[in-house]
Amino acid sequence: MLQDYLPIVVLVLLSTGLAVAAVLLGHLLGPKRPTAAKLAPYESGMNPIGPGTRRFPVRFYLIAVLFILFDIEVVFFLPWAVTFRRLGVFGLVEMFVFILVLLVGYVYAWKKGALDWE
Amino acid sequence: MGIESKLGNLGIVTTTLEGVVNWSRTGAMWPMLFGLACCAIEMMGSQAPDYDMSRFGMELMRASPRQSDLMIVAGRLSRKMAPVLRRLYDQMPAPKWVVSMGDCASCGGVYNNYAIVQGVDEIVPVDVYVAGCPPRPEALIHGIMTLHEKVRGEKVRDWA
Amino acid sequence: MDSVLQAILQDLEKTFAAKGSEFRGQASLLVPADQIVAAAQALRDQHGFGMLAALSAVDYWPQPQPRFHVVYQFKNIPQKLRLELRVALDGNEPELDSISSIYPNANWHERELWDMFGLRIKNHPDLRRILMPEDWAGYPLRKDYPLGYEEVEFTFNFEEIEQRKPRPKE
Amino acid sequence: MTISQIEITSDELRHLVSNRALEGETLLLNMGPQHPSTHGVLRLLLELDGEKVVSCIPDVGYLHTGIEKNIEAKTYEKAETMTDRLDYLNTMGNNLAYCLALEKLVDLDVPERAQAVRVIFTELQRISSHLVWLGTHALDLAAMSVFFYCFNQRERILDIMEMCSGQRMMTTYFRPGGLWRETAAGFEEAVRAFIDDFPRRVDEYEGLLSKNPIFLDRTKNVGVMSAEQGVAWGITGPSLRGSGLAYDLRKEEPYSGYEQYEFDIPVASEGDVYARYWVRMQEFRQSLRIVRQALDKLPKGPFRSSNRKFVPPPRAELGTSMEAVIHHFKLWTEGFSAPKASVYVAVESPRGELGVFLEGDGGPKPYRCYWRTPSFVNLQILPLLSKNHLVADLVAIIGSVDIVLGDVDR
Repeated sequence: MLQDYLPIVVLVLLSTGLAVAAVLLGHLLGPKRPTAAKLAPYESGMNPIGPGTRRFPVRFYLIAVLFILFDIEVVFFLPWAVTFRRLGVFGLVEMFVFILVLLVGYVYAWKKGALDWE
Repeated sequence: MGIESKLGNLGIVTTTLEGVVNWSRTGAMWPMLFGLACCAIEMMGSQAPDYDMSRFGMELMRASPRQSDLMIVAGRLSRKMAPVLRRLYDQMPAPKWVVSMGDCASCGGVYNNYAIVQGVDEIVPVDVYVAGCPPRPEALIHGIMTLHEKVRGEKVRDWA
Repeated sequence: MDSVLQAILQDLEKTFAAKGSEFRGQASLLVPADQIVAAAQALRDQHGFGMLAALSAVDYWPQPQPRFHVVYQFKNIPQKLRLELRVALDGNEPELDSISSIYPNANWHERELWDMFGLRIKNHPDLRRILMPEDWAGYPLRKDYPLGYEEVEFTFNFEEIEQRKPRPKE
Repeated sequence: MTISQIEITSDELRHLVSNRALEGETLLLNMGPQHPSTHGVLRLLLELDGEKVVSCIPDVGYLHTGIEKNIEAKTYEKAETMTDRLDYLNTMGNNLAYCLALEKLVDLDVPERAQAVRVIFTELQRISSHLVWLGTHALDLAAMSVFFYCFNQRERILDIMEMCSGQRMMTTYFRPGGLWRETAAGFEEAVRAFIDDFPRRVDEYEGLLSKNPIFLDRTKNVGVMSAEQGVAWGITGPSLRGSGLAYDLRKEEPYSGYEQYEFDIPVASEGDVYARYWVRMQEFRQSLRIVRQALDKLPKGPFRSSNRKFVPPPRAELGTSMEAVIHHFKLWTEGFSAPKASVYVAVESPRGELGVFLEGDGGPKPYRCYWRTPSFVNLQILPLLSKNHLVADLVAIIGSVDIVLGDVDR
């Protein structure tokens, strides 16, 4: 039974290995010449005013969370779309229930005014 | 090159490290969106469908210097703008090149007066000067082709 | 010059002790410096010149008496009239009252006068340099300010200019 | 750590920014010289409360070229090459304004044919400037394909200009007294081909944007400006006509033969970004009407005035008459001199009233040449229009006011 999962393990190892190798080699071998100007934060060409880490309104956080919510929803579509043929009608109904639940959440957020800025 | 004759049909290509690195650099050299004056309109013209600079891998005009390799100084650089240009040049990551587009950027052009920096090479090291006021889009693309030849000729000790 | 403008000119000449003149069909009025705010107010309220089209200055440098002429161009849109108002200022650091309270768009024009000619504008909301960098010395558009001409590099003088030319510090 | 402890470079921040910003409650951000949506090197110091713009302080001068100082150092004829680079999207309009001012100052006549060709080229330049405006304005609002369609059509106009004057943009084709050279062979056919094909393109752009819900949401009642505000702030051009005031210099003070052509001035009344967009889209069609009429009635005759005091004689004459050689020599070495007087001439550029204040001192060089540029004046109202809007709306407002930084900084 364990053999069935071997390809997945190899895939995971290979992909993470490749990613880590690319970043690590770049970090180790690449020339590093930090200068004050290069490290300064970019503010469309001007000297940045004040520190980068300042208090931000909570609305940004709200919009970020809403985005993550609906983005994960889209991620669930992918495996469903791949095995759409084999799942048949059951898969279709199941996914629509899933979408319906999230649609209720979306309408609630919309009516509550979480989407528009003010 | 003996290996290739033996492995011809295996679809393997061998080349030098310089060859690969230089090819990859000229393949996708993203310009920074840095239009100053009239030459910027011609630069937009060369990005537009008729002259289409993206045939040479310059698909995107990146807005921030952090993600761009090539700075096209398109237009006349005034004294007030010079420190900004220098700061943007410093904030670009290492393999970076500068094309000075137009006479005003290359040598002050028509404006020999108090307000214009007489040539961008006083501020940033320039690789290719493109003449013209404003240079035609073909001239700009020719300038970029010369830059690509220059980059292809770079040696390992230049950037290691 | 059409009659309506003639009438306005006469009226302004009387009230503000101004001197009217005319060139190629364009009316121009020389107003004393301290009357300019009152004249602008009168133009806008009584005579309907709603728009300040342009505001610039001319430097007659070697001639110290009225060294600067500040030129206002007013536009009366309903009656299609244009009028030019001139103010004579003398001395190297002249003063002038701001009319940005009457015509809001005079704000930047007056900042440009200060930046380019060095005319100090009294009770201007925010008098700073507008076109030149903040720490720039001198007023570029004055006639005694040099053009800033740099010698052009040719083959015969290339070497010595090359040494003098600043190079980017890598 | 509030901002006041951090050393602020220029003192402009002290007395301009509210103390909420100095305490660090609102965010001070540079929408600075190098920004994709400022249409050039305009720096806006934004005071943001989250996404809402509390106040916006424009800072210009990053493209100041000292053109007016350079014009004072050249003769009247040579100074004209300086004028092309002012508003580099409306080069022919700058030339026209300078030539009209000069012709008025020295009282020089312009033949009929030259006036008609000047009208054709100025209207074509208006269409090409509006195309660049539409392309970049739509690009700022994320409609990428409109940018490509507009620049594709702009190349057709640039070909016509290059055919006649040899240069795509900086043509200097109008000279005091008329044109530099007779229009090229095939000029009429090229212009006619363009004006027959272009209306279809304008409908294409309208189809892409005018009823596009995203575009409508981004532009409807954003940056509203009333006509009184506009006149008080000196706003002219399509921005003012978008607020309901039909003020167009081609009708107010017709110049260069505009009174012969009948066209109407598009006016919208809402005064928001969509109204200014609609006005400029109708101006495409009006300009085509003018070009068509001017092309149909294009008079034959000389292309430049024959007044030898100001216009150099054609080369053929040099071989035969002695006066021609003398005039030729004097005009090209020292140039003609203008009377000691001043003139103000205003022209309708695609952005508004482009005025030239030209003062002569009796010598061959212009004593003072002040350019009343529309973008410099129209930009002043940006803080007023952008108050309490989102940053995304500010981008739409900058696009709708249609500023060109060469025009602002001169």
